[in-house]
Amino acid sequence: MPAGLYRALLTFAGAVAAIVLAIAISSVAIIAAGASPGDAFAAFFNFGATDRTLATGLAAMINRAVPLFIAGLAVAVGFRMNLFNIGVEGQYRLAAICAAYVGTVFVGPSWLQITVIILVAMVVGGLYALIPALMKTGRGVSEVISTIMLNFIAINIASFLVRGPFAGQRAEGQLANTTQTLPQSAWFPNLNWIFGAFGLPAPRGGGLWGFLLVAVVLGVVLWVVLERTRFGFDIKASGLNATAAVASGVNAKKMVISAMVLSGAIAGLIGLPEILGDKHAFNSGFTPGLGYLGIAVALLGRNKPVGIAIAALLFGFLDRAQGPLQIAGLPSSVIVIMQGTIVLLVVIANEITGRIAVRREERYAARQLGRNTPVEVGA
Amino acid sequence: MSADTLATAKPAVELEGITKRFPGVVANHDIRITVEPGTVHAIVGENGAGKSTLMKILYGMQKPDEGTIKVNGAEVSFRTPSDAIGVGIGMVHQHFMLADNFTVLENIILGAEPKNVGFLDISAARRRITDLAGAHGLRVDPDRRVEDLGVGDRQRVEILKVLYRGARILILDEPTAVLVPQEVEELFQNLRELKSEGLTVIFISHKLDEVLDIADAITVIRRGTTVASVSPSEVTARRLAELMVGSELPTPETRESTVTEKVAVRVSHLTMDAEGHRTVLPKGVSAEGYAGTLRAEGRRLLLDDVSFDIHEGEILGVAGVEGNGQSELIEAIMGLRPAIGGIELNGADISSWSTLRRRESGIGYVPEDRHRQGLLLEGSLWENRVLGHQTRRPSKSGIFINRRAAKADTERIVKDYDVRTPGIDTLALALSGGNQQKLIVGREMSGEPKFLIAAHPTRGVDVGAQAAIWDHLRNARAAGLAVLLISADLDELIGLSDTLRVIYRGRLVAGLDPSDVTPEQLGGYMTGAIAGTEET
Amino acid sequence: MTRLSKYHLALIGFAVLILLMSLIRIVTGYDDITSSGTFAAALGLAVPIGLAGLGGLWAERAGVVNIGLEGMMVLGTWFAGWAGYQWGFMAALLAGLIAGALGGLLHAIATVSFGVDHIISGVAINLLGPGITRFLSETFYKEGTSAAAAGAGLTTSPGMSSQAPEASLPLLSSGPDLLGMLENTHIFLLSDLAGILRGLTHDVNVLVIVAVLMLPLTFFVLWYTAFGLRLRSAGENPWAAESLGVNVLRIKYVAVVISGAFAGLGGVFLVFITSKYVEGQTTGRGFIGLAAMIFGNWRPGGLAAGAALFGYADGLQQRNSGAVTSFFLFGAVLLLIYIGVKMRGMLGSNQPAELVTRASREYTLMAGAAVGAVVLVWLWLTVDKLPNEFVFITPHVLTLLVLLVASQNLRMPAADGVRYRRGEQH
Amino acid sequence: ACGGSGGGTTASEAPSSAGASSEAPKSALKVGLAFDVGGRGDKSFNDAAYVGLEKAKTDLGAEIKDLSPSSDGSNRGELLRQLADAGYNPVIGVGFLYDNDIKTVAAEYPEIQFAVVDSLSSGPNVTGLQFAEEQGSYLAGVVAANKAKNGHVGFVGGVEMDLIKKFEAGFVAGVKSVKKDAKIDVAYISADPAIGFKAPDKGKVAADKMFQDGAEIVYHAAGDSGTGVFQAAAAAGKKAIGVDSDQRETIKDAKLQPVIMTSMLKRVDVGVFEFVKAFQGGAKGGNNVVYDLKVDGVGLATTGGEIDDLKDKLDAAKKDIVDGKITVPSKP
Ligand SMILES: Nc1ncnc2c1ncn2[C@@H]1O[C@H](COP(=O)(O)OP(=O)(O)OP(=O)(O)O)[C@@H](O)[C@H]1O
Ligand SMILES: Nc1ncnc2c1ncn2[C@@H]1O[C@H](COP(=O)(O)OP(=O)(O)OP(=O)(O)O)[C@@H](O)[C@H]1O
Ligand SMILES: [Mg+2]
Ligand SMILES: [Mg+2]
Repeated sequence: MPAGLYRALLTFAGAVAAIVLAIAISSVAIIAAGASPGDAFAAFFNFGATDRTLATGLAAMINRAVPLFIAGLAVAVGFRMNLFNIGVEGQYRLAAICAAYVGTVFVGPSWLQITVIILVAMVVGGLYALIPALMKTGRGVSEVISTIMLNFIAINIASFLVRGPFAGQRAEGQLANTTQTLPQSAWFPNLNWIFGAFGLPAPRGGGLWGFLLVAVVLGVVLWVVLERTRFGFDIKASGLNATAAVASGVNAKKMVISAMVLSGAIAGLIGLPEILGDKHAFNSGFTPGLGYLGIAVALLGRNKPVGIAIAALLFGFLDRAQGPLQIAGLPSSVIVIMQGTIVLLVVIANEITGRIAVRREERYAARQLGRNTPVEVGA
Repeated sequence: MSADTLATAKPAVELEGITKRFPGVVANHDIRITVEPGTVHAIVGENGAGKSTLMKILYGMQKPDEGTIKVNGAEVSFRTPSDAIGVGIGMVHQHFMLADNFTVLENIILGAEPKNVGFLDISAARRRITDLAGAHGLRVDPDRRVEDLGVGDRQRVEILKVLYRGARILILDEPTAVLVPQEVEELFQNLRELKSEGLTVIFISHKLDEVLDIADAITVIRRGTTVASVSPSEVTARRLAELMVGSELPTPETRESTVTEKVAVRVSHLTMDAEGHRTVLPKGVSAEGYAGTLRAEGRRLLLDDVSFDIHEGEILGVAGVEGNGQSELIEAIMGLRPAIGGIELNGADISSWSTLRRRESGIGYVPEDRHRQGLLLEGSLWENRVLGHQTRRPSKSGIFINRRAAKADTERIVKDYDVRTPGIDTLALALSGGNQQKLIVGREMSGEPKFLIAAHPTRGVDVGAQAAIWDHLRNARAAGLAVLLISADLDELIGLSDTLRVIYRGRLVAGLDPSDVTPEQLGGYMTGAIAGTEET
Repeated sequence: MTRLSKYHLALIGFAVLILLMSLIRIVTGYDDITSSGTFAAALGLAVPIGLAGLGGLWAERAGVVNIGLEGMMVLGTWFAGWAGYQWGFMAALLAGLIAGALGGLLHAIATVSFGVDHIISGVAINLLGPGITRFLSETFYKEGTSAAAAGAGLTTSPGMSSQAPEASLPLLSSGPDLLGMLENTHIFLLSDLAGILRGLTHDVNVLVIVAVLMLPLTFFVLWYTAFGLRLRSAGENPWAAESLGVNVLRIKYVAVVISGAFAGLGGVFLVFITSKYVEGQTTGRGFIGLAAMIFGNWRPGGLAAGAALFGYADGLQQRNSGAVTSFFLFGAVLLLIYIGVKMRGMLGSNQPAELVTRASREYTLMAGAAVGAVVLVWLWLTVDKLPNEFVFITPHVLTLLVLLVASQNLRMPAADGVRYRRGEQH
Repeated sequence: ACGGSGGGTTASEAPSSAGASSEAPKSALKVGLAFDVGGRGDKSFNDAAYVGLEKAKTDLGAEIKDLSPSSDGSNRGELLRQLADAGYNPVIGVGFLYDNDIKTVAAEYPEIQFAVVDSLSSGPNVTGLQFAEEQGSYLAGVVAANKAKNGHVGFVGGVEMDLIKKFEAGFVAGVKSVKKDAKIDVAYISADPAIGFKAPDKGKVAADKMFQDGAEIVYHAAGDSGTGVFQAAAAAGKKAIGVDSDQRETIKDAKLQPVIMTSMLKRVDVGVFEFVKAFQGGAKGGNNVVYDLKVDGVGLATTGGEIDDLKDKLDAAKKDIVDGKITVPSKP
């Protein structure tokens, strides 16, 4: 079996084993809580009785996965070169409010307006990520610390902006702070026709967010960039062995800055699916915490676009069950426990399978070369 | 000396049928060695023969799969190094095992700390170390930080660590690899003294002259098995080498000159300040003048007004004790560390260029430490081929990496340089050190470089691979390549170089003709024992 | 620089700081800059950060990065609340400690035994902590349980059945309260000192005293005992330690478990203040503790300074959002001092090379500092009250600024965050 | 006990009745409620809503179901849909953060009646349940001003946002109505709801400062952070005013209870119950119901009897407000 295929299979097996083990651990927790794991797992697959509820549930799951996927990508860009951008959280919030605001100020043809909104989000996210990058390259400040601090700062700035300069009109008595609602031209068309193609009715709500397409394109582009281009090679080399990368001519500072800014620019997109596809404004109910979840998703997906997609869908699948679990009278926080244990176990499994693969490769290499096969020496 | 006690005393160490398997590799197979007390017992064998593994077993760091160990006649079974330390065994490892940020004292007492009502008894430790150091002539300042020490001092700290634990059996795994002849002689003096005090020394080295010089008995290991036990009085270095590999020793002899008139590389007044960050000189100040000013100010200069030319077809060897500026010199030329002064390649001033641009313009670089600077251990061989050539054909096409071409070229290197590997998708970490080194040399030689910086190109590489690498260097030189060779192996330096320079405290202190210099002379310049005079 | 002069320098710096604070109090009229109330608040806010930082210190000195402090702290809060309402504050302390330690154990298993990347494992633990505690609340505090009857809910535990005692200095900060009297005189420097002292000694929770004592204790254990030497060696060069018979794996386990225990203790402290568990009450303090530790160059003293800075800024902004503007003045004064020191240095030195090589860079720096000072003074004069959002971020911004200035002199343990496996040289 | 009453039947019944539930007969009253972040058991806002829901169960024989959103609140809309699909009608969202989601979901399920607490009606089948927090806070201000001999009082808000500012505005107006020159300290804890309502230690710092400066009574609208305000009051030997529910009852800590002079009640339970009752009576949405002093949707708790002496003054103030003689501002 070729080494690459073997490694892939082993990784997959490890992930499956980790998930099974995580399910077992969660089952114990569920039993300890006095409920039946069987009911719980039934709830995970309970998508309601009708085709409509099925479509709605699927859309909810995918819609949850889209921002998680983007967040995972953003985090992964840095992680691949051991750059820990914990600041995705702050970057996307700041980007989201700025994009939502610009979307109300600049009105144009739909395609242009949406493009502008996307660009603004990426620029704001990238610029905010530039701060920790410069602090690292210029003054050696650990990005882990600076980005954590900058998250607190970004959250406050965003809340200032939505309360003050970027605040939109509100009805008397409406308490949620919000930007102006985006004009229809900035609403991203949904993808409900996909359900039609499978003979399902359109899901309810915002439907399947059209931003999914952007995310898919982003994933493919990022895969190409990371796996096939020189820039991707430099990132990989910096991650595997930073000193060797520098000795080979990679400009370490430039890499830190470009990877961080790229990560921030992608992070800028995290909030857009929700804003363009559903809420059409940045308001108090804007989903927080996706940056932190993105870290978990990236880890689960081993910093690779395909893995991240799978991990995001898994998280989306688990999160969707919040309602069904409660309707069945079960503690829904078991979901978070499952997510946490899966991440931890998958990471441990990665470690173990990685070691097995290396061992095998070494053994294979040694066998091929016949090194140190004992020679018989006459006594 | 202790000849009469030998008859009655039990062997200090007896290894019986030791076997150790690693995944896919039998590192040791049925090893039998008997070490008499109060002797220096040398163990020789080519790279990967299993010497270090065997010593780690004796020191409790690895568990043997089979076999028995007897120390002073009693059978022992070690689980950890502390068990070995407990029966009086100490080991100085092939690579330094020191915490740089600790003081000498802290490094020495670690794991055997003197205590006074629960607290460290620093003053007792200091007294003990000073006594020990005095008694064995191992001078070190216990309160200095290890990071500030040179290699010779570090080696002494390593030996003190062992003596501090009251070891009666010392294992020294290649202690001389980083020392110059004078330091080696000093070390041997210490060893003889220890021996006269009744201590037993197990000594590993690739330098067979040294082995013959110091050892009372020699054991040869080949492919994990003991193949011979000889007495140094009965063998020559050549015979030993044949026992080790079963073939003739290659030599780096190279006399017919290929040096041309054309200057390929010109380094002028290269100066590096220990604290400075500046890379651009102020207007109107020459590098030479600047160096003078800094010197007058009493600054510590890592490189002090270094100038030399290398012609096409010339190998310039730079000798020096590690830590005298060799690393800084090559890193400055590669643009990895800022320095002031001129660096020209074929007439173009490259001193302000980025590392990448320097590489693109035809500089090859075989780094000192292949694991740190040369390889992506967790990357495949072909990815390692791309490293440093991301922006050049055949590895690139546009903004993309040309995987197919890179793989094809890796196949070429594997073939031409005899890299022993099951395939080019193998991870680099699966290769032995020598094969990794051949891959690096092959990579750096590809793309027809004009100038090659080769730092310790054969360090830790066994004799067969050594010869292959030397051949490649010679061939490239004949084709007009300029080479800056830095090596701790003086035979290699003398044998390969067309011109020799000695670096001492950041200065080039001597220019020597390799055809009439001995390693001892060279060592004299390197340690500053002979004052340098610029010749050539 | 010798040890002694370093020590003296710190003392002088400290004195100058207090002098400056006193001056600025007089100039701006914000008594809260040195009031006992501010310092009491600062102490209270600094303690959980400091405890988390100590947790980080223990782990990182042994070579294990612990970004999971936050999650371990969360575990500490829940179990402290749970044990506290049933058996009182001692039980709360123990339970929180043990819960944090168990979090540490999990981190140790993942990183030390399985070689998982330290950051990754920490992130997973931060995910798990809140998940587990929410689950426990859902299970133990649900309607119908006796805990619920006693006031528990999904997001809170019942109140603790007994409180940790508090202590004050007799005479000085309690009873006649001499310091308090002195503070109220508002005399330059004198009342400031009194305020600071009183704030740090009035009605101090025992856990605060314990936490503060942990700093010198940590210092002594890590730097003056054999165990400490071994622990630090695991963070500097575990292979060397291993080769000398030190059981590096065990040391790392112990260190990370202690690290978790400290984080848990930080959680206990929060519960003590609240006298019950409140979901989410850690609010990122584990991370800030980590920052304080890096800020403090992986040393207890520095870490205390980092925690104190954060606690002070947080306490001041919480008590008096207007007083935050005096940081502008403070910054301006510091910049002016910097310029002054530099000028003296430049005028005093007549070494040409110094001038030639450094001058342009130095001038740029000084010009920047001057511009900065002017801007800050202008801000101080014009800004009357900042929007609250900008007040809330004061401690974070200050931490970033100080890191910007200090970070290049920081030195982390050489093998911090490095995967270590027995018998394998890296 | 979580859902124990309704769970058994829901599991088997819900899917089959999902489609046809819109025309459910009144005897099969099924009320669904989705909480704000924090969920049931928060001893505050959400629990108040639950009390109303339970009352609907006991008094009206409703079958009830309550769901809590995930900790980031990303699934508010889904919860509403899941309730609607499971046959619940009416469906209630607790908290103004539901306004957007209720609007979209209500449009998708025109046959189902919705209500949103703390926000406005956004469709013909949506009832906005609003509370005049400023009016209740006004009374709290009257109490504080009358009880504080030196005329120095304080207000601690958990999160700087419009909802909490309503409390502040009412309180300040109430204090000023009694003592024009009163000194009123105002502090907010954070801009981030994830911190502001959950930081009792910071609540204590803010209140400590006010008490040290001489404030006699501090009113809080800071969720769990309010505990810190009570502690500060207890330590200073001063008084505090609670919020939302009768905190002298719900705070079980014997040391803190005596400092809680009164609490400003926000009767979310009444709002929820009345809405369900009206629904049963056939009422349709499209309007806002304001729970103010007139309908006792807000008010003061009298547990402990500490404000009994102010009964007349409070009644007078209340009457003035109800009669429209006084308009309490809802913005500071
Ligand atoms: N930890 C290990 N795991 C797997 N294989 C190992 C390990 N350590 C050593 N080996 C293998 O055992 C063989 C013997 O290695 P060892 O280090 O003992 O050789 P050596 O004689 O000391 O070589 P050198 O002269 O280079 O120091 C090598 O071929 C190596 O492949
Ligand atoms: N700790 C280890 N774990 C796994 N494999 C190892 C280990 N150490 C060595 N090896 C294996 O041993 C071989 C290389 O060993 P080693 O580094 O001793 O080679 P070498 O020829 O002695 O080179 P060097 O002189 O650089 O040490 C490789 O096959 C490597 O995979
Ligand atoms: Mg080796
Ligand atoms: Mg060896």
